[in-house]
Amino acid sequence: MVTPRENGRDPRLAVEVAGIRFHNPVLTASGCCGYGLEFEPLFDLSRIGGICTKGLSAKPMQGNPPARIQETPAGMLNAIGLQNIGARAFIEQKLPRLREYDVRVLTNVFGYTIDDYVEAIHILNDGDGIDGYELNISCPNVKEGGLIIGNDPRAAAEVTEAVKRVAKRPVIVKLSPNISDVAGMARAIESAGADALSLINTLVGVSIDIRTRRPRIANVTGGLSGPAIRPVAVRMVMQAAAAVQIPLIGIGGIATAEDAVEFLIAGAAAVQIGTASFYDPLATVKAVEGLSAYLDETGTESIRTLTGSLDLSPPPRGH
Amino acid sequence: MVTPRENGRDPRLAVEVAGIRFHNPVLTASGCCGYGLEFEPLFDLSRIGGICTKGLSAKPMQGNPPARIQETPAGMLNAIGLQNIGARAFIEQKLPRLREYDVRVLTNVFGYTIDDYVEAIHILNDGDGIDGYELNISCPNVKEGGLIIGNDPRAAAEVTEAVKRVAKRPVIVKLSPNISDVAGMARAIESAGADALSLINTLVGVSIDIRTRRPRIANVTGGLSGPAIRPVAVRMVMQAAAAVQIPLIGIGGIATAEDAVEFLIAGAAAVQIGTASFYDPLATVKAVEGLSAYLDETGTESIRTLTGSLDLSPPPRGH
Amino acid sequence: MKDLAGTVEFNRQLAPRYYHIRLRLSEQVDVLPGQFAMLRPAALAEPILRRALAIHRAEDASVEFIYLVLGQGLEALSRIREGERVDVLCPLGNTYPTESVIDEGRRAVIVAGGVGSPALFMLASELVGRGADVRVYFGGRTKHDLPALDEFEALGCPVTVTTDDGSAGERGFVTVPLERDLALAGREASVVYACGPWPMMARVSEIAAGHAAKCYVSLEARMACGFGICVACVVEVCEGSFAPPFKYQKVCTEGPVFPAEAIVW
Amino acid sequence: MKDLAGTVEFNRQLAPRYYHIRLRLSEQVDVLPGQFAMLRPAALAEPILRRALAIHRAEDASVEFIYLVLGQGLEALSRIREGERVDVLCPLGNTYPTESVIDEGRRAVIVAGGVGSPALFMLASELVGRGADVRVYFGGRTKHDLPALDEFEALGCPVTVTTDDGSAGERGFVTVPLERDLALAGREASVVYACGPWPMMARVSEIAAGHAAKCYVSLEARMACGFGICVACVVEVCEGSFAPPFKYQKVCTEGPVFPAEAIVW
Ligand SMILES: Cc1cc2nc3c(=O)[nH]c(=O)nc-3n(C[C@H](O)[C@H](O)[C@H](O)COP(=O)(O)OP(=O)(O)OC[C@H]3O[C@@H](n4cnc5c(N)ncnc54)[C@H](O)[C@@H]3O)c2cc1C
Ligand SMILES: Cc1cc2nc3c(=O)[nH]c(=O)nc-3n(C[C@H](O)[C@H](O)[C@H](O)COP(=O)(O)OP(=O)(O)OC[C@H]3O[C@@H](n4cnc5c(N)ncnc54)[C@H](O)[C@@H]3O)c2cc1C
Ligand SMILES: Cc1cc2nc3c(=O)[nH]c(=O)nc-3n(C[C@H](O)[C@H](O)[C@H](O)COP(=O)(O)O)c2cc1C
Ligand SMILES: Cc1cc2nc3c(=O)[nH]c(=O)nc-3n(C[C@H](O)[C@H](O)[C@H](O)COP(=O)(O)O)c2cc1C
Ligand code: FES
Ligand code: FES
Repeated sequence: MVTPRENGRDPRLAVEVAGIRFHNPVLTASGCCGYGLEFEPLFDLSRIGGICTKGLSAKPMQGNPPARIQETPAGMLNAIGLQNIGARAFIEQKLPRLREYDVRVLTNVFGYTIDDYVEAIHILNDGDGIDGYELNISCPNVKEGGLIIGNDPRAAAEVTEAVKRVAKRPVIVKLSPNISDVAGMARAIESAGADALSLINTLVGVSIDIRTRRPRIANVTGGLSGPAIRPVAVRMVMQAAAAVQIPLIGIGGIATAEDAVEFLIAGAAAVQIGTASFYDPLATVKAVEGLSAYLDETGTESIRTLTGSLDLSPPPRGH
Repeated sequence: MVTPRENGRDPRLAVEVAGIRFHNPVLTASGCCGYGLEFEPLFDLSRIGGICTKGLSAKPMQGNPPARIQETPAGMLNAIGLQNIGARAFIEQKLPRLREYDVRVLTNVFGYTIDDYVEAIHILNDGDGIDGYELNISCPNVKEGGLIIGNDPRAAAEVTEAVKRVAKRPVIVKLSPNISDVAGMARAIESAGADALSLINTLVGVSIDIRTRRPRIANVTGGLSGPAIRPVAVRMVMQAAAAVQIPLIGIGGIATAEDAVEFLIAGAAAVQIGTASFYDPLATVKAVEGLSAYLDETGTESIRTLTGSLDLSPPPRGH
Repeated sequence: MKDLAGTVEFNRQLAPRYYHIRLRLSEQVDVLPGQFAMLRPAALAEPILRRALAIHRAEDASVEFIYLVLGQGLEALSRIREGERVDVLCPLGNTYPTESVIDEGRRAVIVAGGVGSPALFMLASELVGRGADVRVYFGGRTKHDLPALDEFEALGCPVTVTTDDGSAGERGFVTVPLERDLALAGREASVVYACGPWPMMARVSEIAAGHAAKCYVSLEARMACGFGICVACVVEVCEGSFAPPFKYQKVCTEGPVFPAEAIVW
Repeated sequence: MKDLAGTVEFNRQLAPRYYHIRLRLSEQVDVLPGQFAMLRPAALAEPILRRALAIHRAEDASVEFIYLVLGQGLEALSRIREGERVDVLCPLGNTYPTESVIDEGRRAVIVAGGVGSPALFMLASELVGRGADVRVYFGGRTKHDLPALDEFEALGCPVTVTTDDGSAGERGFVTVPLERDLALAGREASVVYACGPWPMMARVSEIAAGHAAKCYVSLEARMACGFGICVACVVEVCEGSFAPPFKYQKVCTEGPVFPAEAIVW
């Protein structure tokens, strides 16, 4: 079977999430693609479904001192500390160029207080060509004594409501995996008005140099990402899918089209590729190609039919 | 430097946890060593510090249907379903033989209700040669109304209290990693009277076969273990160590002496090796040898000085 | 059971995705027909788990395996070259009961499906060596899926080949000539030994029962450890077939060979 | 920057833990002195991240690297053999400013510490080729830690060697003869190019500043991506040295070559 093409694209891959139409379900993950333009020398950005930018704040941020990363088995820890040029600079310096591509742009936004989020969204509302916002709620809440907003359904719902009140574009809320009750968290955020959920962010981890007895990351703790966390991410997507009606974007250890399909079957409508782009810079475009191939091989009509198609009937014996 | 030996043992490796003296800090993890005797053809059980048995219940259990495991990047999922011969059979069929070795024996115990735990502990109290109990309050594979005791500090404290009331031996409570507030959980269990904590149990995960669209594990969800989870485990040990006074046993992705040292520095007094024994059946004895070598190389007097020795002072520049 | 270092003597491709490896072990081991080993390239970081392979041949301190690459683990093994090291835990598991063949003189009917054949080769070889009446039915999807067929043929006993696509031997399932054979031989005349895909073994078991032939199957299961500590590799057994009456038995230690009638097919 | 397939032409050991690899790339690339590549054996499962290596030589579609195995990643690279494949993202990073040497005729003083030397070889080679006054100071812990010393010597410019243990050249740190050299040459006479361990570069920077010599350092940093998307590889820079005044600069894209005075040592 020959992959159908329209303007060089496979129309079977088109998806809609939170009212945003992506021509395929493969996005870059926040913090793993800079502001998107870094990929320009490598591939045509219009080939992937979307770019989700590095986390933006109202004001520029310096980030953490190095060392900021440490490789771990099938994964890595990072504590970049959200270094970013600020929402205004993004709009002025990056967005015009990004708009030259036919790719959806989600701006990832974070804050330490509700006001931080609202302030950043106010600025981004002016950015023509932004398609939606993704809220990173895995930051310590300065008001609540360092409690992570994303670990507390009430705080997460409050941020969501506040942002929804001012946001001119769809709002996707990104879940922390460091919680015991995904379903409850997902429902709280859905009730607060989120248009979609994305999950998962990184698991909190530590790595220690046994010679110096020092943490290998200056910030002590870091976020664990990469293939190592994929089973946890797939599980959370499955649990969130069972709990809410709004669409999901699956994230966590996705490196190939096969990995992406796993998340779609678990309940995601689209996926983001993060860490894999570091070691395979073409991972996103390869995944797009691979999804077409998967549809061909399995005779699947459209990628949308995969979402939530997990078969829980008893398997045949013997395997 | 030559490793000092007493009766073929390195006295620098001796540790005490929950009032139990282990001649070295390396134990097998529950569910990853059968009842200990399975290792007999491979090495002298007296060479390791302790055996922590497969989870025992008052009555024998059949466990889950296969497939029970699935390999994942740098790890594996399992949903064995706590198949075990029952506490009574353990005492009669396994314990007499285990007692022939100079190795501490912890029996891991689980239940679906407080009564289950108490009933099992009553039986095990009769077992001469058992040194302590480890309570599994976090098995993600068995649901009781969906909620897991180990994810709720109040329920965890209740189980701990009930067991402490009847237990004739020290009680170690094993933490679930599927929680956001390790410190709070650790404190709740400490306040309830636990003699020590062990952590971590497995992270809940899912893996899907994208051809059949079925979960790769019959139970759908499984517990993620192995090197992949090590950074999460080290982080939780570090956080628990900061929160409680009682000693900690570190678990999660430990495969070598170097890995073990990382947990000791993070705050553990001893460690358990689980998944690594599957692919390296001599992992525990190699780790014991490796710890002696590490003390030699670093000129460290005793393994006990490592516990909690994490250096949080600012590192030199340039790395 | 020992955890040994194996040095690759050869590791050659037999057919697309099929390989034949021979390892010199750091120590001699005694191997019984049907036993297996858990292997992985030494110090391999990923995948972490060893893979179970039936011991195809064993002599002195050398062991041979024939394997079909399905995924990452055996793929890594297939890239290992002469002189390189493989970790080998072996021998593992039980063996085939042969009393009825050796002592009671029944016919041994060996049914191999694809890469199930290595698990049966030592058995066939030993029974032929002891002068038993042995015949082999060997089925594969195509002519490429008949690993070590030449070695079975070299034993001198009758070997009947089938392939699903007719590219070698009779076209169709191996259970067709098997059924003919058992029907001709008469009730209780044979002991059937089978290893292959689950549906094939299920059918062999049924056919054998129909002719009152004893039947032993060598099972596969997903294994993490291979020596009883993980309790992953279970198969559901019929009530009362094992004591105490546990529903799930470990393929690695209670098996891999089971009486066919003990299995819930 | 391109993501290319490299085929190993050779991969040989130079000294304990030091290797020299040459790859034929699937496409020709233009490389500037000081640029680097991110490499890993094709389809390697673990470790996942590529490793940064300075491009030691580049001609047509071939590139060479010299590397010291510290851990799992380069260890895996060291096991790769002729004809096997390596993923190569290259060329990455900036280059050394050479105007003061080429246009103003200043002396080029190249200071290499151990395996920092490959990052300087193309520079030395190019400057010698353009007839500049080049001298090399090469320090290592022992005589085994002077990778490609012979190649530097073959350039024909003066090469001064030091080792910490005196097993080759002068005993002591490479900064001792460097300081002698700069003192003799006089203020503002030289441009210093350095690559090596952090403390060495910090000292070189200080010495150069003391003699009003321009100084450029090629830095290392833990990298995940090598092309600016992870923001892991930062180094702290002095206020005002980069615009807008960001405290942390990415070594992979703003570097790896920095003016020494921009760095917070
Ligand atoms: C006792 C025993 C003896 C065995 N003897 C042999 C032998 O002599 N020769 C041989 O080639 N194989 C043998 N096997 C099977 C072999 O262990 C598996 O095929 C092997 O583990 C697959 O490893 P892999 O790395 O190639 O694939 P993996 O990466 O482990 O798996 C790849 C894909 O194949 C599937 N898979 C895994 N195992 C099996 C299986 N057993 N059957 C079907 N699909 C599976 C997985 O679910 C996955 O989708 C034996 C198994 C057992 C338990
Ligand atoms: C731009 C650039 C150019 C480089 N050029 C070269 C080169 O030409 N030749 C060369 O041999 N190396 C070079 N390096 C350094 C090289 O990238 C690292 O040494 C390498 O990544 C280590 O990989 P590994 O797998 O051997 O060790 P890893 O497993 O990554 O690390 C093993 C141990 O070494 C430590 N480590 C990691 N990186 C460094 C480092 N940079 N310095 C000191 N300790 C470290 C780790 O913390 C760990 O303890 C360069 C680095 C950069 C950023
Ligand atoms: C270096 C790095 C930086 C990241 N920065 C952000 C960020 O700014 N905002 C955010 O929401 N997530 C951030 N993440 C999380 C990723 O977007 C993603 O959720 C996570 O890494 C899991 O996906 P992966 O395994 O594909 O990387 C970052 C991850 C990494 C590795
Ligand atoms: C196959 C398997 C079975 C397990 N069974 C138990 C159990 O019965 N009780 C328990 O407390 N933990 C059980 N565990 C969890 C381990 O004891 C350990 O906490 C976890 O696997 C993390 O350590 P590891 O990465 O070294 O395996 C099991 C783990 C595995 C892999
Ligand atoms: S494979 Fe572990 S018990 Fe059988
Ligand atoms: S290495 Fe990723 S930004 Fe520099």
